[in-house]
Amino acid sequence: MAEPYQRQSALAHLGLAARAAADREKSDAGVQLGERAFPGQLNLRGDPGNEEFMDAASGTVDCVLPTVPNTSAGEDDLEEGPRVLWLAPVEWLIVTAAGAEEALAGELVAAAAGCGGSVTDVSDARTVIVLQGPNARDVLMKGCPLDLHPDVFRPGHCAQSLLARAAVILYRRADEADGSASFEIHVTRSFADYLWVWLEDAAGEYGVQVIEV
Amino acid sequence: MLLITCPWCGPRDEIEFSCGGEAHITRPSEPEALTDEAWADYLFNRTNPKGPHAERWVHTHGCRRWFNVLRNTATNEILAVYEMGKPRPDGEGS
Amino acid sequence: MRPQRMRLASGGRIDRTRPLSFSFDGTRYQGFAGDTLASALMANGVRRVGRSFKLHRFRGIFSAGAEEPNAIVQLESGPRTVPNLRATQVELYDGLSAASVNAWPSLAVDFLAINSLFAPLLPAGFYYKTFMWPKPLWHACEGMIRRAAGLGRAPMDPDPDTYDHLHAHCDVLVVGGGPTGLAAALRAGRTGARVIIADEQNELGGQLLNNRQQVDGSLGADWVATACEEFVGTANVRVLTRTTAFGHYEHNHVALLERRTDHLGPGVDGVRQRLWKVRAKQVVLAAGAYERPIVFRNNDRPGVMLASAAAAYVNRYAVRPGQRAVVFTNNDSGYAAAADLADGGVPVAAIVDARLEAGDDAAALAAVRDIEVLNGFAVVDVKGRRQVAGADVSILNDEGAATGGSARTIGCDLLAVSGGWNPCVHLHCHSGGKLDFDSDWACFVPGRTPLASRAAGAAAGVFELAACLESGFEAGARAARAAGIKRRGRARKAPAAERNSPAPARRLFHVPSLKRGGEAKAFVDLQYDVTAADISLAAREGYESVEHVKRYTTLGMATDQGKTSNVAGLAILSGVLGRPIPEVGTTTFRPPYTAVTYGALAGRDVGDFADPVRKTPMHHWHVAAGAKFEDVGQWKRPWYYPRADESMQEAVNRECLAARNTIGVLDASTLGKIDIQGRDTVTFLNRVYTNTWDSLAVGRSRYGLMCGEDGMIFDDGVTTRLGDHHYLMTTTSGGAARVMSWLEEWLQTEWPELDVRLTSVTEQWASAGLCGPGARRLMDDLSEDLPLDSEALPFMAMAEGRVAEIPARVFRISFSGEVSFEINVAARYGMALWNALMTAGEKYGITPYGTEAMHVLRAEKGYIIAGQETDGTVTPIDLGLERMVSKKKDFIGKRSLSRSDTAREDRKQLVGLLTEDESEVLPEGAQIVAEPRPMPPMEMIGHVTSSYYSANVGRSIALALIRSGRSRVGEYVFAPLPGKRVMARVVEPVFFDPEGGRLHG
Amino acid sequence: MAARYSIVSLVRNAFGYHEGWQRAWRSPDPKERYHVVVIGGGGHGLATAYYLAKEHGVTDIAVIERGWLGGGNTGRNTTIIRSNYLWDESAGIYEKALQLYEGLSQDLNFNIMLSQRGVLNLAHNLHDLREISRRVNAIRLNGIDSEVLSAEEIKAMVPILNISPGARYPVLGGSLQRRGGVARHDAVAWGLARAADARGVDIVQNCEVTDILREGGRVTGVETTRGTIMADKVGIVVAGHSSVLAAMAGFRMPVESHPLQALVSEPIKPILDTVVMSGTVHVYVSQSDRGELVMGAGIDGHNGYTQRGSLPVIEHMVAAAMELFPIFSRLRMMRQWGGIVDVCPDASPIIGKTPVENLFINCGWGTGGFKATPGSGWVFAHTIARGEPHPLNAPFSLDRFAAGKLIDEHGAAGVAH
Ligand SMILES: Cc1cc2nc3c(=O)[nH]c(=O)nc-3n(C[C@H](O)[C@H](O)[C@H](O)COP(=O)(O)OP(=O)(O)OC[C@H]3O[C@@H](n4cnc5c(N)ncnc54)[C@H](O)[C@@H]3O)c2cc1C
Ligand SMILES: NC(=O)c1ccc[n+]([C@@H]2O[C@H](COP(=O)([O-])OP(=O)(O)OC[C@H]3O[C@@H](n4cnc5c(N)ncnc54)[C@H](O)[C@@H]3O)[C@@H](O)[C@H]2O)c1
Ligand SMILES: Cc1cc2nc3c(=O)[nH]c(=O)nc-3n(C[C@H](O)[C@H](O)[C@H](O)COP(=O)(O)O)c2cc1C
Ligand SMILES: [Zn+2]
Repeated sequence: MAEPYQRQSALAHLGLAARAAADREKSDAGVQLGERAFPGQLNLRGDPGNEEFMDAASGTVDCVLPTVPNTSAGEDDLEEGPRVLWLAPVEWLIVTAAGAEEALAGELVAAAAGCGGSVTDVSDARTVIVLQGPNARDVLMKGCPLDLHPDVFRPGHCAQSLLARAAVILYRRADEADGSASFEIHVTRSFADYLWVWLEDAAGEYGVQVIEV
Repeated sequence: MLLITCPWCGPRDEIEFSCGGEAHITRPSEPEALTDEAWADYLFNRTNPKGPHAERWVHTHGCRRWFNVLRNTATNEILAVYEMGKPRPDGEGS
Repeated sequence: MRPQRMRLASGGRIDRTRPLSFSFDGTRYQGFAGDTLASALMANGVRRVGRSFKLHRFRGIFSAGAEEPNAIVQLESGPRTVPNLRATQVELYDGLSAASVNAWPSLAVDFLAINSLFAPLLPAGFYYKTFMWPKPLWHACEGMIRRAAGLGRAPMDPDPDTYDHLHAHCDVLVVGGGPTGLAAALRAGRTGARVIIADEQNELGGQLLNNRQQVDGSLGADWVATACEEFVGTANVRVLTRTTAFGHYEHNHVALLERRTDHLGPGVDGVRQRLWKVRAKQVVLAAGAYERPIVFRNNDRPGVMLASAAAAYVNRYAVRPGQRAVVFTNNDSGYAAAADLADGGVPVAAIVDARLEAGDDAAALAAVRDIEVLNGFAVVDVKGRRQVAGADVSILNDEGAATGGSARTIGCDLLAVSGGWNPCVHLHCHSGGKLDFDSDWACFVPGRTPLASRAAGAAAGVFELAACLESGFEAGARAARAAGIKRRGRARKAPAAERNSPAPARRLFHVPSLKRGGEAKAFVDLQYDVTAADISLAAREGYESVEHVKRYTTLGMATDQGKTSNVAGLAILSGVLGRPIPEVGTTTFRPPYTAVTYGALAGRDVGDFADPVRKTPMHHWHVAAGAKFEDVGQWKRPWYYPRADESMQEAVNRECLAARNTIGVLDASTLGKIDIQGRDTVTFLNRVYTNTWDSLAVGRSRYGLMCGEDGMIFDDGVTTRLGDHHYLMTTTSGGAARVMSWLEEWLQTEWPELDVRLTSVTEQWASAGLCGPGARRLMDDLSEDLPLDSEALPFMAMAEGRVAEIPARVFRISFSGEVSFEINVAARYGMALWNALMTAGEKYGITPYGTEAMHVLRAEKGYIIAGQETDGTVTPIDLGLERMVSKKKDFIGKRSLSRSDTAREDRKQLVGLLTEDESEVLPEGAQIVAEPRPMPPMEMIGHVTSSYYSANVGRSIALALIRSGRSRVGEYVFAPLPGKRVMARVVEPVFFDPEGGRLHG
Repeated sequence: MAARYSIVSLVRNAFGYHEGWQRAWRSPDPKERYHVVVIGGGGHGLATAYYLAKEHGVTDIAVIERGWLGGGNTGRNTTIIRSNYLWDESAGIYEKALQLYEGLSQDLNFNIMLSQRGVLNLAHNLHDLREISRRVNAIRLNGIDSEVLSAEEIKAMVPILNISPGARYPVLGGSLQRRGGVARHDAVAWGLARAADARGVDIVQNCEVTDILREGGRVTGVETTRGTIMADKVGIVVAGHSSVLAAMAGFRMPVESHPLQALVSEPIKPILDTVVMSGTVHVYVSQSDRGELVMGAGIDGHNGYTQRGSLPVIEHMVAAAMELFPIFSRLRMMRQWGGIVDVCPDASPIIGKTPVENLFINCGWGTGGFKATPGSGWVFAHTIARGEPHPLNAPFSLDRFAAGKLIDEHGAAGVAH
């Protein structure tokens, strides 16, 4: 088996763990940034009009596949179970805790392949940047054309759009304890470095704390 | 910048989309049976009207779905958004 | 420091406790916080602030805002200098340093003031009529014209400041924070709508800051403060000051420029300017109106000023704009200005009113102050060269021409002019809004608009304060409702102001000079020196369209974009042509409303952010290894890996030799990869590739060519069958995104019935390509479960297993003609794989090679690169790849191949070239001729697409596209190059191992 | 015959307070019939009329313009002139145009302010370098001036250019056509109009063609907002509106109309003495004689007749310009605008016959036809007068699309210019 220590996340070269340790006491930062490395990500295709498929897939991922655009289903906390993001009328992104994707992919294929579903493991194709804090939304507004007003883009909502010059999938998690918003940004691996540096730059005026996710 | 309503994702900025040109041009089923002129007509000729224009757009940085838009090229007013394969809502053209 | 001799002892919105020092043209002065550079200069008695563009006449401060044509300055010096700012908009800060522009060596002594003497030779468009003979003369003159033109100077160093962008969304965007905008924002805000109110000035209030009008029983400015307090308590209203709405684009996309630090002086931390891109459901345009001047002879002298501006200097900045004023007006607002001046300590010698009668309220303002009113008079000329010394007045006749009757000169140093008001219709017009003509006020007002936008208050031609407030209030309510807000909110009554009874204005834009030729000194466009005479000249010469007049005379083309001149200009034109003003029409209003910093337009997208740089999972290894990189699309790819003092050629030679003699390894992660699943995949592949796919077995790969529907090669790559209905397609690195969207387009728009699903997995996989005689041995060392011999894993086959313990897909595909293994692992293991290969391969002499060696190796084999051998005009047949073009099935582009020209025999075809001199490497892009001639022109028959020195072949090699190339094999052709001519023999395009034995080995 | 322009006439008129100048062109009402009607009073239409009169002795001509002369793309382009095209066919026609330009001020007796200050095309990657080498070699062998420059040589010509190797788009080299440059776009239209008028051509403004009259497959005249005008021959030269006119005549074309945007900065003292273009970063810049930096980019992606475009295109254009010229950052955009460009699939024009007899068309110049203005008029005049194309424009026929004989200048027109 390949040893986990051999893995490198998209942002491994930035030494974020060390930075997070150094930033631990930084409490006045308006923005917190971290990398959620190695998220499980499965691209699921199927016809939402096909009940057999919907039943099979929903049963496997433990929630009803969302069919309302820009919404998600499943768990906000991935340790509790997978989260399913609507990507398109025939496409979902299943996000799992790191390592959980392989088994789930197997189950999904078994359940859904017979009824027109297909699954592709894209866990390495994107990494996830977590952006939270009182000014998280301000930072996003600098590069994203979506309306991110808290009443419009609510917890559990997701959307694909552009952030600066990178294509992203944006997911809004449950608010932080202090009421501030928290976002997960799925970004293509080769754009991750660009986007991270961009985010740090854009967030500079609010103060940035690097966090461990 | 245009505001285009993706039939699935809702209203989004033009920068998320790409325009694929005139809609309702069907690929000939038997290209080999066509004259060079008829083939060129399919390949190159476009209506390019000043006024309502049925065109295809794709939500490149969103759901990646293609759909049709009826847009007035003289004013940029968007008259309709409709799915691929559906006829032009204003009954014009083919 | 000198005293501020024109400063009033009290009043104004300046902070006398915060004196600020500044300099202008090297002289130091003092002003106060709250001043603009213009008001501070005026407080110090500085009247001449610039020179005009063409004639270099002295110019003084003309307005108090965005419309300023004259007071153009260069702010600061060094990397933070900014040219062409309007002093009326520059907020004073401590240490500010500014200079006049367009005067050399100094404002007082300006060499080009000599142009004034030649003015008779320099009418509009003079340059079109001369400098044609002798021919070279123009070149010299152009240089002179260029040096004389331009206003300020560009900084010569990169900008130290930062800029950014912000996307915002709201229900109601209110442009302008005067009484109208405030009323609109208050009303809309109370419904709970998301409101943004933006004003270009440092505080909200608009005209209420400049005059002494009352709202709801208190002084306007105090009412403004109360209104602002309401906003502070409302989360849904966002106030943006120092923020100009500069463009109203399609579908209510409004661009705002927020100036965040400019008022604090240079070098302040933080984003200097921010571009807001607001998508508003509804827009309320409450941008106010400009007062307009009246054109008469010598109306450009320092001391001629808009009447409302003169009042603003008194009321807002506590400055006396002159010692003794004459007010020239055609409407009642001039009286209010006269009253403000008089009360502020500037004696008003006379009000020259073009009308026979003023409104009662207005007349009373003059009467109480004992100001002489000359009804039915006009100013016809100005006394004084360096500044205003007096105004010549005379009686006007019914046609609006001065008669010369009762002529007299009234001594004054301030001539305050009010020619009526022009609603600020700019934003309304940016995206197709039409204008109506209000003949009572002789001004254009907003008409129909295709956008969800409405004008209110002065911007809509409503000039009375009480009506402005109502109009804004109403617009705010309507906008919120139209934006879908159901709540009515606390409606209350509109803020109220006193109503008065104005008399109509008299239509008067221009007082023709009594002197012959005097019109040549009657300035319409103050910045570009466009005179009434120029406009008549243009019309006389047939440049009758208002657009021609603009372009012929440059009317309205200066940095102020004609804010104070356009309407006067077209009124004069209307007079010359004898056509009514609305028929003459306006020129087109274009964004930006006022100039926008390029830095702000670019925002953060500069330097490293100009375009994302894409890096592979192994990138940092390459960097550490000292690789030179090549840009391929957004990717950085290792180009070659020079050792200590190797030249590029030496490094490439070494890499190429290693790849054929030991082991080479290439980072191939950038290749596009598409996961394809679905029952109809074979059908789909058959349609998009030129060759057939029916017989491909699971675990096998095939090379494919894609054409556009025009039959021209579009991309190529290898596709592997992973399972019954599961394939993996690879594309070129640069073409990955293009191919993906192209395939998706066909699927969704043309063949929705096909069961095929595409997922881009380019980034899922890191990929290392091993090649060379030692490759299999190394694979053997690193893998236990993979079949590696040629039987089990032959050329063009794929197996899954572990390499260095990492789960991998291994493909026997080759772009080098050697035995190769392309190892794909999940991207997270890319670096681990690479390290393992390098460590285990060391004993075999593993050598990483870059794109240059890759190009050489494939060229040795005659393999093409899409985008290098092809350029959108090349078919598979041109490349000698007929065997890849199926006769049996249809595919995209097939029909185009049989078009008469595309099927021609003598098309350009791919061949090899060997130079006579083996060490001579033809430049890529060299053109080929069959028959060289001593001099061009020569008939070209093709060009070199690829050309290298090949260490493996031991000589230079080249690929070329040459007309009827295949039938020329064996012939000699020539490449005429600057200074020499290279002879080469046409050969088959394979230079190494033509039998291909090594590939299968 | 209008009085000649010269320094002498300028001085003489100065004494008369410039009251004595004659009209540059008459403003006639359209006659009921002409031998030739040219639809479109842009540079190309006016040049067509001028050369019909000058070279072919045809003077019974009306140029019908729906708005004001030069108000189409002629009046809104970034004025770049060059003839450094890849294919022989293009080189032929653009070089003819450049040569005509070189004598145009004198020929027209109207200073069009031709400024042959050189046009630089930058290369930012190896692919660009290869393309530039190919192009320069081809251009030279066609007998046209062109040379490859190193980054340092470019820096010497354009000191404000950022050639730092660390730039996101480093400048690796480039090509230069010294005879390229700019000209005053309005003056080209006006000079041609004045000269055509002097030879008897009727220039009719504010007159829109609303239909093309035909009888038995043959054109007989045009319907206009100022009445019917009969004609033996009709030439359509309406750039962005070509498809609209073709539809009136009952045929379709391989042309699409797109917004193309440009912008100018406030005027500043000279800092840029050449024209700088970059296909890879998508921008081209020059400084006008008045001092504005004139900048343009690529087309907006969708069809459009609005003469406006989207802000993101401007943002990209400016960001690209700043990549090349970091010192532009504090300068300011004074005005932006758009034109309607008619783009062919191969980025080359169509000049020749139509399916309707005696109806000719000249269009598809897309983003780059200002440089062609006199050459285009010259060959089109020949085509109309003789009923057959000149060898220079024969390859640019409408039927090349059926045959597949495209003249693909996308490389050259990858960005607009
Ligand atoms: C922003 C921009 C930048 C450009 N930059 C360059 C450059 O740097 N270099 C370069 O070489 N080229 C450039 N071009 C392209 C160039 O401007 C055009 O190719 C060229 O000017 C076309 O000239 P024309 O006479 O054919 O068309 P136009 O000048 O557009 O003239 C066509 C005329 O036809 C009239 N018309 C339309 N319909 C009718 C009708 N029904 N009846 C009567 N009249 C009608 C129109 O009103 C118009 O005046 C640029 C274009 C744009 C928009
Ligand atoms: N007596 C008269 O004849 C007369 C004529 C005109 C105006 N007025 C007075 O002027 C006032 C008009 O009120 P109003 O609120 O309509 O106009 P206003 O001039 O008071 O306010 C307009 C505001 O909009 C701002 N603005 C303009 N363009 C902008 C842009 N693009 N972006 C951001 N801000 C911009 C201006 O800086 C100003 O603060 C009233 O007090 C009225 O009585 C009187
Ligand atoms: C080469 C060139 C230079 C220009 N310079 C100026 C200028 O100095 N000032 C200005 O206001 N506009 C300038 N413009 C823009 C024109 O005012 C105008 O916007 C353009 O011709 C398009 O016309 P329209 O805006 O009337 O539609 C320039 C245009 C071109 C093509
Ligand atoms: Zn969508």
